[in-house]
Amino acid sequence: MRPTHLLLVVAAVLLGAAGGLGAFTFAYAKGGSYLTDDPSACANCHVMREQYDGWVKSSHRAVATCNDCHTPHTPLGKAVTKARNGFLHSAYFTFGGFPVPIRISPASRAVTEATCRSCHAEVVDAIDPGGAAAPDQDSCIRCHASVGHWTR
Amino acid sequence: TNIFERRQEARNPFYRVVALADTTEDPAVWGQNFPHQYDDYLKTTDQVRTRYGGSEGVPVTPTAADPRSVVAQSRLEQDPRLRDLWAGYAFAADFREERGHAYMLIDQQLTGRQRVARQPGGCLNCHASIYRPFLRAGEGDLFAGFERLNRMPYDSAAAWVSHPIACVDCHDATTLALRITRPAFIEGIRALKASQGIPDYDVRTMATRQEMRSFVCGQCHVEYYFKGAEKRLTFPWARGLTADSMLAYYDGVGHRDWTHQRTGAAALKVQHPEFELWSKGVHARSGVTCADCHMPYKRVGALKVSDHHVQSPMLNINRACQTCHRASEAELKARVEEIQDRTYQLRNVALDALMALLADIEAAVRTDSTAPGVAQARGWQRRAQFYADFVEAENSMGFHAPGEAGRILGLSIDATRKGQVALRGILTRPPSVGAGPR
Amino acid sequence: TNIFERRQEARNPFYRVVALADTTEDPAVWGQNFPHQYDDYLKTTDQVRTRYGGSEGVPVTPTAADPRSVVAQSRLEQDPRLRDLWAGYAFAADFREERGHAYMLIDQQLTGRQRVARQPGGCLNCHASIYRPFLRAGEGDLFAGFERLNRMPYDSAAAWVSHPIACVDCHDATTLALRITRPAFIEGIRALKASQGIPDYDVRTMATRQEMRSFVCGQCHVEYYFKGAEKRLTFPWARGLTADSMLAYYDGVGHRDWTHQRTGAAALKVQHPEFELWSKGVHARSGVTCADCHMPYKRVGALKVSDHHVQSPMLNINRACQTCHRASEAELKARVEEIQDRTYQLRNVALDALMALLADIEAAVRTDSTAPGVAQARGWQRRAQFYADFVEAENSMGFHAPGEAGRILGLSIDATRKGQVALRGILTRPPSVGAGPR
Ligand code: HEC
Ligand code: HEC
Ligand code: HEC
Ligand code: HEC
Ligand code: HEC
Ligand code: HEC
Ligand code: HEC
Ligand code: HEC
Ligand code: HEC
Ligand code: HEC
Ligand code: HEC
Ligand code: HEC
Ligand code: HEC
Ligand code: HEC
Ligand SMILES: [Ca+2]
Ligand SMILES: [Ca+2]
Repeated sequence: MRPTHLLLVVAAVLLGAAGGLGAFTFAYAKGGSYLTDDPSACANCHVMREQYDGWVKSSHRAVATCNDCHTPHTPLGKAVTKARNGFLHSAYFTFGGFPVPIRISPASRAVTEATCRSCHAEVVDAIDPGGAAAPDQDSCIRCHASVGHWTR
Repeated sequence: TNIFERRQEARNPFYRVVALADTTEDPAVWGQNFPHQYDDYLKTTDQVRTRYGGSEGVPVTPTAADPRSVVAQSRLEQDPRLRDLWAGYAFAADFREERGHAYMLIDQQLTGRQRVARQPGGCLNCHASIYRPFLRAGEGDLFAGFERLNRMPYDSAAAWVSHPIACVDCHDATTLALRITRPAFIEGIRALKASQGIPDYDVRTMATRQEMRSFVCGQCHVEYYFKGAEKRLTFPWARGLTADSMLAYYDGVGHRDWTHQRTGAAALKVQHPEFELWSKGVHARSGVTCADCHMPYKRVGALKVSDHHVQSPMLNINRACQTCHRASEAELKARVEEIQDRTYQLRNVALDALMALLADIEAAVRTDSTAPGVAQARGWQRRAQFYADFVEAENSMGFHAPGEAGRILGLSIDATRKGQVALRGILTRPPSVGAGPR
Repeated sequence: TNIFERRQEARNPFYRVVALADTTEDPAVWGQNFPHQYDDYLKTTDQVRTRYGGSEGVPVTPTAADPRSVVAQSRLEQDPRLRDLWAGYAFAADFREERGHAYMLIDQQLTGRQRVARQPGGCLNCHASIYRPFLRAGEGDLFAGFERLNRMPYDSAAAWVSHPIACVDCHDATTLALRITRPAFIEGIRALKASQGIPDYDVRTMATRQEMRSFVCGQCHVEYYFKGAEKRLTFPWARGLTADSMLAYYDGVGHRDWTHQRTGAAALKVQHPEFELWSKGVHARSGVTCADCHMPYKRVGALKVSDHHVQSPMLNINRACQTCHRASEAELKARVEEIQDRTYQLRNVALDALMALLADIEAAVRTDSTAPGVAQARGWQRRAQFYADFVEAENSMGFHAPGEAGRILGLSIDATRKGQVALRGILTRPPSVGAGPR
């Protein structure tokens, strides 16, 4: 991860989070793990354990890390998303009160959907013959529900 | 978004060797651009039997009247009760297991039902590539062409078509996007949405891509009748898609398909309500479409394409089911057959009950056809028969919505019971059939 | 909760403050080691109503005879047809919606059924912490104790117990592993396995952990009867777990629960066949256990514990269902209620039909109780009633196996039909009831 991004992320978190607490949380809870792409880092938080375990059982364990799917495949988008998640994560984690089981947000879903398509462009271009003209796309995980996380 | 960015530079995997226009009717031409889809499409000539579906290729000696050398098995021979159920109606003359799309036109032209009754032009709506013929007959106006062919007798209308369903019936020639080409569906779904409080629904502009993956099939795999003197092909959806609401619709407009030969009841014949039954199942609730199971994606080299060999998913469990269900092929097959065996048992109980009711009414009519019990028993027969036929005519043997199929068969058995009770003079009045045309 | 706690918990799952032995009966003592499970276990006193489940806390003025200040709603008042269905049997006196485990003992002791009939000691098997009492009564021999209490009248047997179900009834005190403590289940499941070609099945040594998550519940949430003079608590599974095979079992041994007061039929009463119906559903096929839905894992800080507040999953959809189903809570609730509404409709159709049959037989008996039609109609009533009651007594209103529930209700309606037809002299003989003890 390049330092410019690191700065960007830390800044965003400091700005967004509730003052010092945010910073503290971020440090203490290893929120810094956002800055790496090591899956076990995500799992630092026990609340991420389920997804981590699911990922370990999934077909992508060997081919994609958390951030390969959960952050856009463009430099800027990657940094911004990490910052947003970093803030949300810290906040939620500090004050609790997030829904369990954790459910992905629409924003994050759009990210994962795009990353599927970016890695599998060759494979799936054919099913959108209209290309960009094609109206609404069909969701990948409507069928491949457990590629990222083995469910059931 | 960055899907869009990527889309811009995305190379199209297909070589466009020919330019396709809305006027390109011949699938072989489309096939030059889309060989995989075309090759699979041609495979709908295959005939393989599953426990309750697929079809069996029965060899027959071609005659001048019927040049076919292979047909599908006769359902009437498999279950003679159906002859009694439909006594006096063309279906009692010939009714076979359906087979692949490639046969749709010839099977319609040569069915024994054509010999015993004069069929209307509207039949062709679902048995031919009729999008272009509609436009030709309507001089560019789809609905005008639809109405014109509806009014013709079958043979005159048949002269306008030459091919079973083709690419152009489901696809836009330039974007390849799915599209609706059948006026009867446009009108039927609009009436349905209106009943749900959604006015002026236009399926051509308002349906999502996912919905289209079922709607294209819903243009044909549905219950229908020919309305009024102009024999307009109509789907009875104005009150909803359940068996109950379709029966209420027919009662409301006072429609009967025929008068039952043995009992004199104002009978109804249900035909392939796959779309309607599917819509009441948990798959539909979960957004699972017809194409998901009957045209699952398949991998060809680097690409994946929709399997245009439209067939029973039981012949393709791996692709049709296993992407969503982790269970083994054997287990998934067992789940389907358990559901189907259960439905089949109840279907048989319902048909046996109906046979008893027919005999009872027949006897009562001989003694005194004017007895009040008789009129009521006939009313109950109409209902019991509609419900039983709904599941019998639906082609998944209950799989598309197991719980709903059981409910409908239960109502059929109860209606039969009430009919038999009515003949004892214990009068339980069936909902009255409106005073429409008889 | 804050981060410090979270990190603390992560290190020490729970503290063993007391040593637990097989003789430790008091849940409060277990609770010192397992406070989360204990706290939730105490919550089974809650009463919340769902559309078809949960329970409603109905305030009543305590009397000397019945000190309860709150009871669950009366099912007999909700649906008076049940009084006719069970005419002449204790259930017609008092039958209420079931509520949480905390009430099992007191609700049994104080039910109106105790006043109208002398109940056997075997009742306690499923309404008390009876594992230790069995051992005491049998001087260390579980089966001997079981037999001894079975032979006693209810009150004498009740003197041996003091508490509703407790930890020790489901858990091994040292390993906390699930275990089977009820001889009736050990014998019932052995007979079932034997019928499937698996001889000498011992559930205590051969069940997987996954199976145990349903088997512990199957010790009580099942159909049963008291066999012979020694009133041995028995599960009628020797021919299988379907409604059909249990009815065949009762016919085979010629068992009747009572003689129907209005018609003289050899009637049967079904009780809570949750385990049996569940076993025919797609959840069971997919390995989904009772505990998965009724005791889902919940996160307490770093710990994942089974929610010991055993209750309706509709009050806990998020944990009970969403771990496996991606759909929203509202959608999952809607799916359940659609299934239940469908089952409820057919249940009502079946009960109405049965009411008509009871009236018909009653009238026929008055004219000539020896007429052949009467004997047969009674036989059909026994069947129709068993099938309808199977779904009525099962507590998920069809959810545990929607398709199977529909099938059973369909068979009930058809049996009623045959009974009514039999009275017209058109004889269709029901499978004969074997010449066992009456
Ligand atoms: C600081 C602890 C912590 C770490 C480290 C962590 N998470 Fe989370 N995560 C949480 C909490 C708490 C929630 C629930 C709050 C919420 O729903 O946003 C959550 C929710 C999520 C969600 C669902 C909510 C949404 O925004 O869509 C995603 C996706 C997610 N995390 C991905 C990740 C990824 C990828 C990583 C590693 C790069 C990671 N998490 C590391 C604590 C953490
Ligand atoms: C192959 C792509 C992929 C990988 C790799 C991946 N995820 Fe996910 N993740 C997804 C998708 C897709 C969803 C949305 C699931 C859904 O909506 O059904 C998701 C959902 C989540 C959620 C929200 C919970 C939920 O079920 O909605 C969390 C938290 C999460 N992922 C964390 C992680 C963590 C931590 C890792 C690494 C250990 C990881 N993901 C790896 C694709 C992936
Ligand atoms: C970092 C790149 C990457 C991302 C992001 C990614 N994949 Fe994959 N995926 C791969 C690779 C590499 C393979 C293995 C080679 C192959 O089969 O193409 C694979 C395999 C698969 C397979 C075949 C194996 C299986 O599980 O059946 C499917 C299906 C699939 N991916 C779907 C998805 C979906 C859906 C998403 C988004 C939720 C996704 N992928 C995200 C790289 C990725
Ligand atoms: C309607 C269901 C459905 C949807 C939507 C769908 N897929 Fe698939 N996908 C399938 C099926 C079925 C197969 C298996 C094809 C085969 O085995 O021949 C498949 C195969 C694949 C494969 C190749 C797997 C292998 O074995 O190599 C990849 C990669 C893939 N899909 C990715 C995606 C991505 C990315 C998306 C979203 C753009 C997507 N799929 C959308 C059903 C679907
Ligand atoms: C979840 C999967 C699934 C969906 C969705 C589905 N079907 Fe089916 N369909 C099946 C299965 C399984 C069968 C039974 C096949 C058999 O018995 O061989 C079947 C049978 C059929 C048959 C008879 C096939 C034969 O071989 O005789 C037709 C026609 C049909 N479906 C049409 C449709 C239509 C139209 C839709 C959408 C409105 C639809 N199906 C939706 C799985 C599905
Ligand atoms: C133009 C009308 C029409 C459309 C549109 C249509 N079908 Fe059919 N389908 C038919 C007819 C007619 C038959 C029976 C042909 C015969 O028996 O000769 C049939 C047969 C079938 C069969 C039975 C095959 C067999 O082996 O028994 C299946 C499955 C099927 N269709 C599924 C679908 C699906 C899925 C769609 C949409 C993707 C669809 N159909 C669209 C008219 C149509
Ligand atoms: C609304 C669409 C639609 C219309 C209109 C329609 N069909 Fe069909 N037809 C189908 C579908 C779908 C099938 C395949 C499913 C089935 O056979 O149940 C089929 C199957 C058939 C078959 C093969 C199976 C059998 O019944 O022997 C024949 C023959 C047939 N139709 C004749 C006709 C005739 C004659 C008419 C006009 C009275 C007609 N069809 C009108 C949709 C339609
Ligand atoms: C019965 C309706 C039907 C007919 C006829 C039909 N298709 Fe399709 N086709 C579909 C469906 C459904 C899809 C999936 C579209 C989607 O997911 O949006 C599809 C998708 C496609 C695609 C997109 C890539 C893919 O495979 O998913 C191409 C290209 C295509 N069809 C070509 C053809 C050609 C060429 C023919 C004629 C030989 C043809 N189709 C006939 C229903 C049909
Ligand atoms: C695109 C995803 C998808 C496909 C393809 C699919 N299913 Fe399903 N299926 C589901 C969902 C979603 C449910 C609802 C339960 C749940 O949420 O898991 C379901 C439920 C079921 C059930 C239980 C409900 C019932 O009706 O009894 C059976 C059995 C089943 N599917 C079998 C099949 C078979 C067989 C096929 C292939 C012919 C198939 N499914 C194809 C997603 C799918
Ligand atoms: C897939 C989830 C699931 C499984 C597995 C399951 N149940 Fe249920 N159960 C339900 C639902 C949903 C209801 C309906 C609750 C309601 O109507 O409020 C229910 C209702 C009940 C009720 C009545 C509850 C009440 O609130 O009145 C009992 C008792 C019960 N189940 C016992 C069992 C037993 C014993 C088993 C195993 C043999 C079992 N269940 C398996 C989901 C499940
Ligand atoms: C010792 C017998 C016994 C065992 C073992 C048992 N139950 Fe029960 N259960 C009962 C009785 C008795 C009641 C009714 C109590 C009452 O109404 O007073 C009941 C009530 C229930 C209810 C209804 C609660 C309500 O609000 O209506 C549910 C749900 C339930 N049990 C589920 C289970 C599950 C799941 C298991 C296994 C993990 C289980 N039970 C084990 C005897 C038992
Ligand atoms: C095989 C286990 C078992 C036996 C034996 C048993 N019960 Fe129950 N009982 C249950 C279960 C499980 C419930 C909760 C489910 C229900 O009420 O349907 C229950 C509920 C009850 C209830 C509360 C609901 C109602 O019916 O009003 C009463 C009272 C009751 N039983 C009394 C008795 C009596 C009296 C006997 C002896 C004749 C008896 N039980 C024998 C398992 C059993
Ligand atoms: C009606 C049966 C039943 C009763 C009574 C019961 N439990 Fe459990 N308990 C279970 C089931 C089922 C599990 C899950 C076991 C498994 O998955 O192997 C469980 C699991 C546990 C566990 C393992 C950790 C967990 O939560 O999954 C502990 C500890 C436990 N119970 C303690 C208790 C205590 C303490 C009591 C008394 C207050 C008690 N149990 C009463 C059925 C019961
Ligand atoms: C441990 C996993 C698991 C849990 C927990 C679970 N389900 Fe399911 N459910 C399944 C599976 C597996 C199927 C079968 C279809 C499939 O393979 O997706 C299914 C099927 C279904 C179906 C369609 C079949 C039918 O019977 O109509 C419904 C509806 C459903 N579940 C609802 C629920 C509800 C409501 C709950 C919670 C009370 C629940 N499920 C809990 C795994 C689960
Ligand atoms: Ca067929
Ligand atoms: Ca209850």
